Amino acid sequence: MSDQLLEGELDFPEINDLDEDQRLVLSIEGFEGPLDVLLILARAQKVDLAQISILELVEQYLVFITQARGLRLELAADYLVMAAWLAYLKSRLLLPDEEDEEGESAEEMAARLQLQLQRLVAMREAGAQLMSRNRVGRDVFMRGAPEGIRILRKSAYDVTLYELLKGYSEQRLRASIGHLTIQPRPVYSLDEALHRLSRLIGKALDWTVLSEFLPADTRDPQYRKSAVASMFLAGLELAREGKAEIRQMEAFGPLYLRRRERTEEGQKG
Amino acid sequence: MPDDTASEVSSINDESEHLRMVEALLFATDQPLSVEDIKERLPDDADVEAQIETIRRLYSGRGVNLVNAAGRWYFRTAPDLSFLLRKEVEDTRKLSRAGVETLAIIAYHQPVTRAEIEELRGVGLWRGTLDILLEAGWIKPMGRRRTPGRPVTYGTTPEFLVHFGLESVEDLPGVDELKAAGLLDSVDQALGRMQKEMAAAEKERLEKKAQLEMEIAAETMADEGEEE
Amino acid sequence: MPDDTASEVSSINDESEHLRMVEALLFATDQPLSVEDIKERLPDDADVEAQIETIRRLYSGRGVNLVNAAGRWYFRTAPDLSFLLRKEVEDTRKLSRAGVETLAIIAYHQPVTRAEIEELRGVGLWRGTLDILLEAGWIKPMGRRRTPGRPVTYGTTPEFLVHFGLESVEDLPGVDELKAAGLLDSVDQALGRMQKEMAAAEKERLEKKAQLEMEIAAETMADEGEEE
Repeated sequence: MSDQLLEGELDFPEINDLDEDQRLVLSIEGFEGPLDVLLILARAQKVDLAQISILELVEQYLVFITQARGLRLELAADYLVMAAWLAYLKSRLLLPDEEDEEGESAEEMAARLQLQLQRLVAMREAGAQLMSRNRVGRDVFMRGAPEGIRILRKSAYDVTLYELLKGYSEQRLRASIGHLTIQPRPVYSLDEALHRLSRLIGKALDWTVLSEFLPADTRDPQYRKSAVASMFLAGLELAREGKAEIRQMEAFGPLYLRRRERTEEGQKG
Repeated sequence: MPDDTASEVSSINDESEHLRMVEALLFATDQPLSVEDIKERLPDDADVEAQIETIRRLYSGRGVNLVNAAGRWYFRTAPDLSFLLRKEVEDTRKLSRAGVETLAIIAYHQPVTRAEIEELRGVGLWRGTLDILLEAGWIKPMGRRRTPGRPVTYGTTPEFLVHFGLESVEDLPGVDELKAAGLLDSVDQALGRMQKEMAAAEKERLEKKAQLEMEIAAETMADEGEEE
Repeated sequence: MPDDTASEVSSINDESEHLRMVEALLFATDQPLSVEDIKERLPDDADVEAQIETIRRLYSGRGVNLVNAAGRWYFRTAPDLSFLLRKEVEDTRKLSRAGVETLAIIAYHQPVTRAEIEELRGVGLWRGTLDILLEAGWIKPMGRRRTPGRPVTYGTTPEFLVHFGLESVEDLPGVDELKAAGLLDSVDQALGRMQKEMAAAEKERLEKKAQLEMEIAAETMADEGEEE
């Protein structure tokens, strides 16, 4: 049933002929959210919404989602949230009802979904009726050339509520941009770190923890962060140049550095 | 009153003069007028309500009709002539499906919050949707809901009524049926009602069952009595 | 023809239907129509000239008349009633952007002082802006702030609420709600607009400077001329 639906109503086979990019666009534009998909699926059952089989509907939706993902359609989070909720509802509907279950019963959950769908259908139909009324400026017309009397709005200025809200929004936005300032941060540069490390590593005889090489005054935590980062990069750089070795005993453990002997390297090479 | 003599009559008859004035005002205005708006312009002794009613009847079968929206009066062309006048101008503000649904929800459920609209549609509201309806002048903030966060509620404007040719939101198409069917209540309200009905039905079932058992017991006793 | 029966007549009589059409067309048009303009829209068998003449007579003693200018027809308020319209015709003007923004800030932040408005907007307030809003009747002085200099604070008036169709200023959507409604642009858009504005201001400044220099040059020349 769901296969037929996907092919019939949603024309997925045709979508398969399209480029991947175009498919993605279609997937989002075709539906107005998960309830919309459920309504299309419900219509395929060809019964009144009040008589619909919720279990069948749930299964159809889950199949739809699986197929959509199979086609690598980009699904918004709303659709997946609904899928998760429906999968839960399905399990509750299939399992025997436990008396002391907390929260809603499976029947209540199903009724909730049904009520939600009924409400959305009602509003869709109401919207369609509204839009098909004789509308001013399209079907019926006010006086084309009113001579104009201003007694409704005595104010000398013509401002709409929308303009007022828009004006406020715009100036709030400008203000938020105007107040953006970036504070200067204390930085220990990579050059400084390289210079210091190359000088010190010669004096250190054996494996030494990286923090030992940090500059003297690192009380400012921001500055310390920067110094650690630069010193680590300096260590990597020296290791790349073959001037140092790095060792770490465990993940997130302290880093040890020591000088690498050139002669050793030459012998190995 | 034959029209040919209207000008003669008007010059002697105050009422007819008042009628002309109301007619002129309603013809000239570019916005619907309230009875008060018209009264302000007319002599104190004028019965504005009666004149409006006369004009409404006078024009009821004509090419132009006098109609009411949100208590304000205005002339507009007769709806059955739309075939003659309809403008297929490119509707730059053609509403999307989401826009139509959102407008319907605001109209039928007002006052309604953004979160409630999203719940009814089962999907997040795209940012531009309310913006477009606000810009069209069809919706406006109505107040704040007394729930956490005090969210703003939205409702429709008099311009909305004029645009769709409605006297009031009570005249929205199908609103009575929707109300009667409980479709304008929230899902929670409807669920609560369903549970109450189910509980009542269950209670009735149990009572009937007890009644039946008592009857059976009585019959059995009677049978037993007969046997004795 | 008595008007009360117009609707009955129209349903059986083609001519009366044509009359309704011509009436609606003349009402809805925004410029005078020639007989040919109307003929184009009406069925071929319609006697447009006769209908126009009927309408002209029908409205001749009424509040609105059908008149002809340069061979084109249009409805116009009866000349003897034009005093009704003339009395309060007011040229509505658009409020400047600074005016709209200042009004919005007062509405959202009331009671608020002039200095606070300037701080919120990030630019100085032109003296006339508050005057215009005061004159429009939308704002009023509310009291004085208990700070040095005891500056006057401003707030909105009941007329403000009436004009914007609001029940209370509490109903105005907050910044988050405006953003959710799509009323706040992205920062990029706003930045782009700011840059444009700054460029325009810079251009204006340069033009003014050039103007000033020319004036000075002219004066200097004049002075020199005098000296000679």
